[in-house]
Amino acid sequence: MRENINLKVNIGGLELKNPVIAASGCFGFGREYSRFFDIKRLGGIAVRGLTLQPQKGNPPPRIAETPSGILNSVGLQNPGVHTFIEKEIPFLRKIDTTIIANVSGNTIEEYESMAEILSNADVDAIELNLSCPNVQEGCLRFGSSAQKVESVVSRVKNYAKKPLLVKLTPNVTDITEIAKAAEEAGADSVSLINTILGMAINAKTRRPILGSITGGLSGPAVKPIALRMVYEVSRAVKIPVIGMGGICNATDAIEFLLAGASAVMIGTAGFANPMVWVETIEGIEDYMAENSINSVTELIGGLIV
Amino acid sequence: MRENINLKVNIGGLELKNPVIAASGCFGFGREYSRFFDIKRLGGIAVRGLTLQPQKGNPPPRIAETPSGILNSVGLQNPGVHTFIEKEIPFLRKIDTTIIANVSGNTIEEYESMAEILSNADVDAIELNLSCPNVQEGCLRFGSSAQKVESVVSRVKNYAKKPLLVKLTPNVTDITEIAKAAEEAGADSVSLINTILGMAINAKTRRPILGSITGGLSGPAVKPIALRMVYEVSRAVKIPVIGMGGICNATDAIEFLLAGASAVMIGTAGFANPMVWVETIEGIEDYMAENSINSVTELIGGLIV
Amino acid sequence: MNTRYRILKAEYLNVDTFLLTVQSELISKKARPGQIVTIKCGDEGGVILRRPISICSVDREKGTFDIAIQIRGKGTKILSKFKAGDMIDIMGPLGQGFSLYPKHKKIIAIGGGIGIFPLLQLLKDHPAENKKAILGFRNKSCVILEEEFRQACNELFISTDDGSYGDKGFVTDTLKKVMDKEPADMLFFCGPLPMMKLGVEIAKEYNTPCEVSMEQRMGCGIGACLVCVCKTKKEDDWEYTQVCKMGPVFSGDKIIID
Amino acid sequence: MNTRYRILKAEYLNVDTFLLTVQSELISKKARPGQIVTIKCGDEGGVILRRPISICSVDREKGTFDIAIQIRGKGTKILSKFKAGDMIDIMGPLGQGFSLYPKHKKIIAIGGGIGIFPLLQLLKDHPAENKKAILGFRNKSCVILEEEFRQACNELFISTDDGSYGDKGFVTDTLKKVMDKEPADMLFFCGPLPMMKLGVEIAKEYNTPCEVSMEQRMGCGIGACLVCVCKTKKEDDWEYTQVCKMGPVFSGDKIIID
Ligand SMILES: Cc1cc2nc3c(=O)[nH]c(=O)nc-3n(C[C@H](O)[C@H](O)[C@H](O)COP(=O)(O)OP(=O)(O)OC[C@H]3O[C@@H](n4cnc5c(N)ncnc54)[C@H](O)[C@@H]3O)c2cc1C
Ligand SMILES: Cc1cc2nc3c(=O)[nH]c(=O)nc-3n(C[C@H](O)[C@H](O)[C@H](O)COP(=O)(O)OP(=O)(O)OC[C@H]3O[C@@H](n4cnc5c(N)ncnc54)[C@H](O)[C@@H]3O)c2cc1C
Ligand SMILES: Cc1cc2nc3c(=O)[nH]c(=O)nc-3n(C[C@H](O)[C@H](O)[C@H](O)COP(=O)(O)O)c2cc1C
Ligand SMILES: Cc1cc2nc3c(=O)[nH]c(=O)nc-3n(C[C@H](O)[C@H](O)[C@H](O)COP(=O)(O)O)c2cc1C
Ligand code: FES
Ligand code: FES
Repeated sequence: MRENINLKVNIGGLELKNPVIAASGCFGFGREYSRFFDIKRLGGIAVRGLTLQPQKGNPPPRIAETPSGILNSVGLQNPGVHTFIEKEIPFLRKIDTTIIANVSGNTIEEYESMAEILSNADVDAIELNLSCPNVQEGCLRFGSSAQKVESVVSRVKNYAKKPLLVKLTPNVTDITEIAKAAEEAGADSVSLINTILGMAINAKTRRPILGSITGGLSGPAVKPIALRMVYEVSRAVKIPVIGMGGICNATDAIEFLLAGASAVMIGTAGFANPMVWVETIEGIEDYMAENSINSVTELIGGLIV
Repeated sequence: MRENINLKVNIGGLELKNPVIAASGCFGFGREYSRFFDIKRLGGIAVRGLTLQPQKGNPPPRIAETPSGILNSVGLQNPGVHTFIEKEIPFLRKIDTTIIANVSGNTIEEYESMAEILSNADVDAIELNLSCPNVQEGCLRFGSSAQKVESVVSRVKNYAKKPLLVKLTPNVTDITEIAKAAEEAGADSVSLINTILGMAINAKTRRPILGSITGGLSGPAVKPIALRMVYEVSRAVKIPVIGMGGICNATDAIEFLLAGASAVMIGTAGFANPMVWVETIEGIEDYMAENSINSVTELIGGLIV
Repeated sequence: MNTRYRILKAEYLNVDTFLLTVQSELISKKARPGQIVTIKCGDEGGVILRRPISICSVDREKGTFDIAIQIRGKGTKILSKFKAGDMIDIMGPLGQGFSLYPKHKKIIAIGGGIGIFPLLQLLKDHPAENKKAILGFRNKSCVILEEEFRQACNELFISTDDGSYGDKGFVTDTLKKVMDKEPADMLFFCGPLPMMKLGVEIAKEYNTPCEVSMEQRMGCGIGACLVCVCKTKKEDDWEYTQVCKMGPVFSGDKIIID
Repeated sequence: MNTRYRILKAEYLNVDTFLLTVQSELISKKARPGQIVTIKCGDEGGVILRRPISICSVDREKGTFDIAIQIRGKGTKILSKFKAGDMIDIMGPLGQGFSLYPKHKKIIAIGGGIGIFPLLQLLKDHPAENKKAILGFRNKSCVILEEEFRQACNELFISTDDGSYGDKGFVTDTLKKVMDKEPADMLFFCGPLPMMKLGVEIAKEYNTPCEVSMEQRMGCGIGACLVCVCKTKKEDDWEYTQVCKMGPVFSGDKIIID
């Protein structure tokens, strides 16, 4: 880390040593990538999406490649929040970085329970996934109306004793309404975007490529959409915004910061380049040095329009 | 054209000699591309978006390249419907293909007027653009609620004496609702998707790349989203669906047909390859020959799920 | 972490399959038969996922390894343009390879199509006394690496779907005949899913342990994203397990192919 | 319609600018100075738009033409990897070039940076008796094609921003000095927007007609999509006009640079 360069950001009460976070679902519980780089370099880790009970997930194939993007349909395969606490937190806590527990529920009660359970566990923040498109019931439905978001978030807020991030779905007519609902209900920050519902077909076999027919689009293809939504949302709410969607390098990350994000998450790009998180942190430092910027917070919302 | 291969499709009363149409806004009024290939090969031409009065359009830059896609913000620059009729129809009518007039209005009355004017002009069909994201007022707002779509379409229907296509915006929570509203209001078919609202930033200058800050995303990047929407809509309505979004070749086009489209439109891909429309038609023929398919209608909705 | 290595040789094995010899001390030393690497296809951005490819053979002394790749779609097409001298971005070795137990004295490796590749180093490294290989190809022009396999085992059987070379028919038919004549004590399968499904059943019939190498579309390639799963047994239930990390090689007892 | 042509020569002019000589009877015969071509960057799909590039010079006898390209971003980076012998996908010639009127006896072509390229063939083809060129570069290491320009005109002035080669300062400063000494009857500008804006003003001051070659991001490159517009005068109003089809060269009278 360079001297005189301050990468610290504060996301609604959550202090991060730098604004680069591993996105949920793409980084497991950190174990695998820790073989490739020193994961304490990360500003934070959003762990794989958790549910109250273990989930088997969707039938394979669960991934399809699309132009500059991927579709996934993992369907929240995870060991459940209890096993996470028992088996994964001890490993994660040895690493000096911020741990964000990403949670999905089928009912408001499940969201409440998980918020309570995780508030008593050793994680730094809770990210409510109201937006996963890969499960039939539950979270996509919660995330697509302002009213439902308002009611889930305000009820969860009673149980969450840690900074509460609300992750928004891009599959909506007006994402600023949803973000405002989350803010009013007490969210400490919003993170966006989750994946965009999509589909891939094999013309030869005449079948869908994914086992569950549709899946969620992520990667560079969605970047322009994500950037627009971050720009819109950051102007509509006062709470911090965490931006993501197709970030592959420091330039992309800086674009999100300029558009109004206080931090960024990176997921898909790690599949091609496991060093993407570290390279992005270093690239932001380089950009700041070149442009004589001392604190990364100076970049946030710095777009000249 | 091969013998024994029937490419004809019927789109809600509109007969096309083949299912490949030039998408609105990307093909002008046909003059330019007619220098490159014999445009009577096309199943149809959707002309540049028309308004009642001439429009200057948005300030440049009006295009930004994104991963596997482009953003545009033309903003409906056009000479107005009257000049179109006077200056462009005579040229277009000399070409043996189907002419679809694409129209946008600021008010329902404008849509009504244009439908009336064009019903008395020599075009084959009218495509209502309820979905252009590049103008402040008007069409995006009409296209993003089922109720408004219902009211515009049903009122326009009184004046439209030609097959009426309704073009849908993907910037909505549930596109099937919008499609159903269009169907109920009397649309003869729906075409989708228009562009997805996006944004591009130049990290060096810290400014938006587009003169109007945001623009509409098209090209291969959006294909998985478009394909999913076509799949959903074609199962939700009985009227024919025209699919588009990122089609670059016959394989892509066949995927849309399998997903449920009765015809396809191609826009952005023509920028890289002006022969894309012809190559797509020929590629569909090849696929049909290889798979012993006599009529292209056998492919429509032929996805095996 | 370095993932960029130099290609020493690039040559076609037949019209759509090529072999790359890559220089890497690390991968050649660490790789176990059946393990994979994942390869980046290009930098233009359109094709973003790495392609999983089996390590076909290694030269631990020279510090090189070989991979054989069949052109299927966009990614492998891009890879086919690499030439000797180019740098290529490869992560590996990844996953779990085949089990090389000294207790197995007579083994048979059964492969079909691109499934034959990981079997070559398996045969080279396995300590068994009697090593047989049964390889299946579409037709004569698809037959590749025959000499290399012949040298790596005691007996080689080749069959083609159309009988244009070797026996006509499926490798599983040949397997039964071979087992009837001289039973092996371990079987290794790699190839199309129906072939492996049948293989596991045959192994059961003959009461012989077996391992299969599974294929699945991958994301991260290291176990983090859970997109590459296959079904495996778990007590009296089943679960989805990562092919990239817990496989690609699974015990015939554990895998569920349905 | 064929758009694939063979590259005969590919060489660097300086560290980030390269020149391609392309074989095409059609383009070399039809091209007029100031016209452009659009070039496809690759097939992997990530980079989809063609890049607009000026025709720099043509050899009508050999049926070849030259383009000079500066590496700026993704697309030009991909183009920089093309080698002699490769096929390249080029559409052209497109747009309107410079006006070559015999009535103009003394012309000056003023170019900055990549804006110098279309001026070379202009100087070669223009029928004027007295042809001067004023070229501006960032610094000495950016100076390219000097000899070619010297041969194509009667007098060549070079300036650099930092004075490391030729005069120090802007081409517009040089222009004024040259005009004060010996006025021309036609000026041609191509370069950064501020330079051209100033150029049009200077031309007005000296009551001399001029043409400018505009830059704009393009889609179709042939006039169909209306993304590449600039402002032009229209009676007592203005309108947006396609740079690709009605330009890139516009009369100084017609263009509005704001
Ligand atoms: C464990 C394992 C080992 C393999 N070993 C070899 C080998 O040694 N030699 C060889 O030629 N091939 C091997 N393959 C298959 C190879 O990975 C695919 O042929 C290749 O990924 C196809 O990529 P493409 O770009 O040509 O096809 P595309 O259809 O363009 O690929 C699109 C996407 O689907 C994935 N995909 C397509 N087909 C397959 C497949 N059969 N398996 C997994 N992913 C697929 C691609 O990786 C990519 O993500 C192996 C696959 C696996 C899973
Ligand atoms: C009429 C005209 C003539 C030109 N002649 C030449 C020439 O002879 N030699 C030369 O080196 N360059 C020339 N240029 C500039 C050249 O087109 C750009 O440098 C090039 O498009 C940049 O592409 P990129 O992929 O490197 O940059 P990127 O930034 O990756 O490009 C992204 C997108 O923006 C567009 N873009 C970026 N910069 C420009 C620009 N300055 N003008 C137009 N579009 C741009 C690209 O075409 C692409 O669509 C000309 C431009 C125009 C409009
Ligand atoms: C394989 C995969 C699994 C994901 N799982 C989750 C999840 O469990 N919870 C969640 O909130 N987001 C999940 N996401 C979404 C990402 O966190 C992120 O929002 C999205 O992929 C966009 O960022 P990217 O383009 O950098 O990947 C997943 C994405 C991928 C690709
Ligand atoms: C430059 C440009 C201009 C467009 N103008 C219009 C328009 O005027 N009316 C309209 O309905 N759609 C317009 N569109 C949208 C296209 O018709 C099409 O719906 C969209 O681009 C997706 O298809 P594609 O990916 O094949 O381009 C425009 C698209 C582009 C790229
Ligand atoms: S590919 Fe990510 S877990 Fe296997
Ligand atoms: S680029 Fe399409 S009109 Fe100029």
